[in-house]
Amino acid sequence: MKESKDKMIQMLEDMMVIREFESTVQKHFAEGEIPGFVHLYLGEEAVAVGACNALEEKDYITSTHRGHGHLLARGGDVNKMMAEIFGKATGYNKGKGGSMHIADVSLGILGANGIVGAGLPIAAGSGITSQILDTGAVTLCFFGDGASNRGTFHEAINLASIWNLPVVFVCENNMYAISMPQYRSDGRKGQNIKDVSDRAVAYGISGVTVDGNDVMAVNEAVTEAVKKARNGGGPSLVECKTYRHRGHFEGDPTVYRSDEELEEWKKKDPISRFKNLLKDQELLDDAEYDELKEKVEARIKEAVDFSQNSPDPDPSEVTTDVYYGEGV
Amino acid sequence: MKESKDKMIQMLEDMMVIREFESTVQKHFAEGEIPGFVHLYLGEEAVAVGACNALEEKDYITSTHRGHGHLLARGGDVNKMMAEIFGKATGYNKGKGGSMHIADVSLGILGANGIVGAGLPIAAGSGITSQILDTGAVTLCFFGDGASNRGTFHEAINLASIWNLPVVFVCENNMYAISMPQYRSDGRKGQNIKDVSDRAVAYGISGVTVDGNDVMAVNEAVTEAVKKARNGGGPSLVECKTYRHRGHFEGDPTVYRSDEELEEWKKKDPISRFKNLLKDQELLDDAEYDELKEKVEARIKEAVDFSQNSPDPDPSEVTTDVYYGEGV
Amino acid sequence: MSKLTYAEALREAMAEEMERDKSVFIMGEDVGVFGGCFGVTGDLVERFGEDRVRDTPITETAIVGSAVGAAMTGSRPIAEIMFAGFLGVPMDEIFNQAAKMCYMTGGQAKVPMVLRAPNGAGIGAAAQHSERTEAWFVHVPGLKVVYPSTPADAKGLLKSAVRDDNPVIFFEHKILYNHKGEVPDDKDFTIPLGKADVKREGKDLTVVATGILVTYALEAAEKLAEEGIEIEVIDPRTLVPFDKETVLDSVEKTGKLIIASEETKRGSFTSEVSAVVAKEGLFLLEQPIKRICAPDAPVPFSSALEKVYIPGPEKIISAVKEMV
Amino acid sequence: MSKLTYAEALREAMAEEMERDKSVFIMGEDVGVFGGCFGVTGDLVERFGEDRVRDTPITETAIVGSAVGAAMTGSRPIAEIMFAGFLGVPMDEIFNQAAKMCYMTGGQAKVPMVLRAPNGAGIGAAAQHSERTEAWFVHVPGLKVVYPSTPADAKGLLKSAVRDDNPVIFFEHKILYNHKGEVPDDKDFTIPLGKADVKREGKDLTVVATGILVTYALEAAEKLAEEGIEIEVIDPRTLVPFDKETVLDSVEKTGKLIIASEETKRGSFTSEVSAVVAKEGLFLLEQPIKRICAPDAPVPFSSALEKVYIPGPEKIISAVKEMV
Ligand SMILES: Cc1ncc(C[n+]2csc(CCOP(=O)(O)OP(=O)(O)O)c2C)c(N)n1
Ligand SMILES: Cc1ncc(C[n+]2csc(CCOP(=O)(O)OP(=O)(O)O)c2C)c(N)n1
Ligand SMILES: [Mg+2]
Ligand SMILES: [Mg+2]
Repeated sequence: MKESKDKMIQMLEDMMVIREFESTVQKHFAEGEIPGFVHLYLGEEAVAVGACNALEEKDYITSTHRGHGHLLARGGDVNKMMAEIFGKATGYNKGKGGSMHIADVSLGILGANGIVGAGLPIAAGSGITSQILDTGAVTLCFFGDGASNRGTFHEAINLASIWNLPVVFVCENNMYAISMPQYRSDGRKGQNIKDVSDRAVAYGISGVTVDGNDVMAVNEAVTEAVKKARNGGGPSLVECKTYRHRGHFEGDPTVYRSDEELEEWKKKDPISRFKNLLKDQELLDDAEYDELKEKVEARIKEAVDFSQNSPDPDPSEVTTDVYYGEGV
Repeated sequence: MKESKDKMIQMLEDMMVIREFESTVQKHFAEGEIPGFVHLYLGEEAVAVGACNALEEKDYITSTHRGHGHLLARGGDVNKMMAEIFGKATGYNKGKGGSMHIADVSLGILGANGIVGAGLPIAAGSGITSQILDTGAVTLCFFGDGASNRGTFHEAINLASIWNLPVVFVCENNMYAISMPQYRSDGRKGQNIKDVSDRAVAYGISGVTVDGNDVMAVNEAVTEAVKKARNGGGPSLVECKTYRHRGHFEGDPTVYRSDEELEEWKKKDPISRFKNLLKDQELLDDAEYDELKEKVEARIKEAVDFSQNSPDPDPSEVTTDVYYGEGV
Repeated sequence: MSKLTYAEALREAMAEEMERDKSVFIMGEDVGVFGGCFGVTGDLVERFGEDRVRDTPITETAIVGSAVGAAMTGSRPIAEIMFAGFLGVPMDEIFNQAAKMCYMTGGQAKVPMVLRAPNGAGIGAAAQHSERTEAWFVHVPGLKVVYPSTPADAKGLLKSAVRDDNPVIFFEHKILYNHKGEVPDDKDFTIPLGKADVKREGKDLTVVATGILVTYALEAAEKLAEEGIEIEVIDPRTLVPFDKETVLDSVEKTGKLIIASEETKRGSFTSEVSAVVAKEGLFLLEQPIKRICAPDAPVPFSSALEKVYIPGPEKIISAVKEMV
Repeated sequence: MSKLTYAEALREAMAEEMERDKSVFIMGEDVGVFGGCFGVTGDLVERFGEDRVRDTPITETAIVGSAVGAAMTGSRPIAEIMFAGFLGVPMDEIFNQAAKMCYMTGGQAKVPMVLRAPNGAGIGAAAQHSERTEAWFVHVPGLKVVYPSTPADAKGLLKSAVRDDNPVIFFEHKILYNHKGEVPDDKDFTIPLGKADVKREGKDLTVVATGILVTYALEAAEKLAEEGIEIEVIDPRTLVPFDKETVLDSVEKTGKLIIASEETKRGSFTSEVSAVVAKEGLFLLEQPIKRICAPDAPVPFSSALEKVYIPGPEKIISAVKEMV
């Protein structure tokens, strides 16, 4: 019980870190301090946190263009993350990657990825290493509903299935791929099925759909899938239904969805829901929550200070790291 | 009844033409008269014939590397086909395409294709034209069990489904992709499901599996699917289980399969089965069959003569037809 | 004439061609209600409906493959690939299907399709969203490759591309989308594929530039003119077919050649132009051919690095000064 | 030394590396019991088991994508793509994943993988099964590109490729598979990537050739020697990194350069070599650089046409005679 309480508080904090981190990025992007595209994870925090908390240290994840949440849930250093997003030399990727490519490879993160659906075959490959070198590691692969329409989805899951690879495919179904609805009974849609998890049948693996705004539900489903994978039971597909509070990227006017729809989903906000649950179960009181919130805010503020005070990368860095070992 | 008898005899003859054509190609390939790769359709005749006989003149097909049977079933000219396979100027493709690319575009054949799985998106595109120009044409897409593991399968069928395109996807499941079994309970396999048609679920379309060595069963299933597509009912997946009598290509020693397996399948030979059925139903007698056989043999023999007596393409042809209209 | 942005000019080209020919249609990701990732398709879905302006799922392979099938059966698809850096995804469909279908069928099949792709760096979009992939397609027989640098060229070339009976890969530079210029209103205004344009005349040195580098070369030319150096700026506009005569004529006059593009240098389009001149114009050259390109590295994210990465006007200016 | 075919030499390289390092494994279509479409993997599945010699479905995208993931996590995959003409299928995985992962992560990630691909025409396999796609990869920073022309080079270069910490695209020419040659038995015999080999010395003219064209150039050299013409034949062996010094040294000596490859000419590797020499060796040249390539057309099926299409020894001989 103690353990489970600690874990639950930890998951709440993890979600709050993502929320604060992303809101802060949003602000600094609007102020013109951050170049390029940023895809925020606001509203989807329960997925990354529920899923990553099912992993062990030796495990791997593949991330996406909407990857800040994954890295944070996996324990990424907020200073190095923020600095990377600001394009600074002190960032995780020395400023060369930015928001879409931010990764800490030492935490088992096999890249965030600007190419939708690219992570799925990479995750399968990580599973091959587990098998060949008998490491016991499981790989968790995040991807969106939109990604599930790409050939890489099909090929990677098929390969994972026939080789029984220890990979858990986690679909973050946030209902849209930019402006394209995942499913609707009529009109434009990315696919003609309500649940992405229905596709598991095509590969002879198990597939489930869970409430992606319920961190415990996500954690439970992924924990089970990870266990199965680790015990030689092969891959699974876990679909988490969720919603992004912001546009596809910052600057998206979201003409393709209604305010009502957004409001409905905001009522299902994963953080307030979980906070209320913890309060109902008397695992957390208001004072504790406020303390947590302050702590999180201070951490992210510090990350911004760190980033703003960090130097730009040296121009010579343009041509290092093209080949491995060159940048050292 | 008369009509159905004529149609059945026609389908028998179509199958016999393929059998004779392919056996003849086999012989001349062995004799070194034909360069490159040839993938024979021997044993699979019922699929092409059953399926193509469900089409109208304005319809389209996409073919594969194992495409001679499709073109013959669609009414291809045996002289021009054989000449193409011999690499002669009088061939369908002026000798530029050969066995893997042989096509009669005027018969609605959108290319045979050396790239496995490439035909599926092309078929979807043909379906788009039907919709945009309101032509009423249906497109029938042949592909193998091996092709169903490619991303093109996934993407094309998904697209056809969401747009309700008039396309019938016909999977020729001949149990192998070169040496890779489509499914086995253990060991190497291309996919972890027994029936390729199970994948229809992933796209919200209907999928059926039929005996691909039973020409009537194929014809019935495809006829129904074509009708549905033509009436705005969208795409379907029809899997036809069959077997190739020869190796993957001529020269393949087929180390990956047993003689017993081949013998079992030869007992289910689509032509003798159908011939016996017609005889049982007293729609055909031995004399009629022998006459048919002679006629078919004479036609193919003539095609060989035509090819052998045809000239090689002129060297200048190397650089024509790179762009449309240039080769005229 | 109207003053239009490059993006507007492209949109008008599509609208006019769709009005003219009902077999022309558009497909791509978010080209409908979203108006395209860079706003190029804009309101076309309102003007032509969802049947002719088709939003696809994330399915580049099927976009291009189905464009081939549509083109073979009598349509004229204009497909958008959201970023030129994603062209690796449908590479097989471009290379083995679109480009070869005519040849493989002995001239029977025609594949009139256009593939539009936003090219280039400069918006902080990092390595996968800033690519310039034109060199791959220059190497693929059967394709035509177009790359306009002004609004008028954008319109005239896109209209020609739509009317062409062959597959055309049509590159657009992201930074150019907001550039404005005079564009003819004539619905039959087209620019033939295969005709270079001398964007500025000069006698001292020839600069052959593509895409955004045309703009940079013209900026450089302005500055250099102040110092009395007159460079000639040639925009091939179509990389295939390539108008080598215009280039050779210019080199004959100037004796000095710089080839400039935003591509990574090794194996780029600039290599091809260089090779052509080293064969057919060697004795016209007074100096080695200089190529100004991005370094052989992926595009870095940080603005500080991206600025160094992109071959801007200053690089052209200093290269010219070294040579004249 | 043993007398081995090119295919056998490749197989021995893989076997030795797999024995040396248990993180090395093979995957591809029909590489197991079938022994590979061209017999290169042969009996390796019997020697190393199905876990390390993995038959895949038809899934080039997942082959390359999973090779990237395997390489990033401590394996050293050798993946086979059955024909170099299929490399368009996994192009995105090569271009946006394998090649850029190290750079995008700021040097954190390493991707030690080899992609083997049978290249070239000459077996009547028509347009889609006879491709030569090396130029695409020459243009992609982050990749190394290797192309041996002899059994010994095949072995030594493949072993280096497996040991390299970067993604390597390894081209093999189908016609060379049965060529025999002396191959060192030493398990530590390797050939460094980035070092050209002068296959024949000569003073009259330099021929830089790749793949099967090295063989054709050497045949041409024999014949020309009978007439007293001595050509120098250089095989770069690795297209990236490219050993330009060896080429420039030779051109300094001969003053004449032919670049020969089986590629379609426009935008090929020969363009790049030409551009490098037109920049760094212009004043060494007594004559325009000549490129001998296939025409800018897909590969025709008919043997009568294919023979005309392929740039054989006769084309080299007549080009040399025009120049000396
Ligand atoms: C192969 C590819 N195609 C298109 C894009 C452009 N793009 C970036 S994100 C995105 C939508 C992704 O949708 P989904 O997978 O559902 O993830 P979400 O953004 O909803 O988290 C698209 C189309 C891309 N990056 N890669
Ligand atoms: C993309 C691609 N990968 C690999 C090949 C090589 N290849 C040709 S046929 C074939 C097997 C095809 O299997 P299937 O789809 O079942 O058709 P079948 O040969 O059994 O009729 C393979 C792997 C190819 N031509 N294209
Ligand atoms: Mg989504
Ligand atoms: Mg098969």
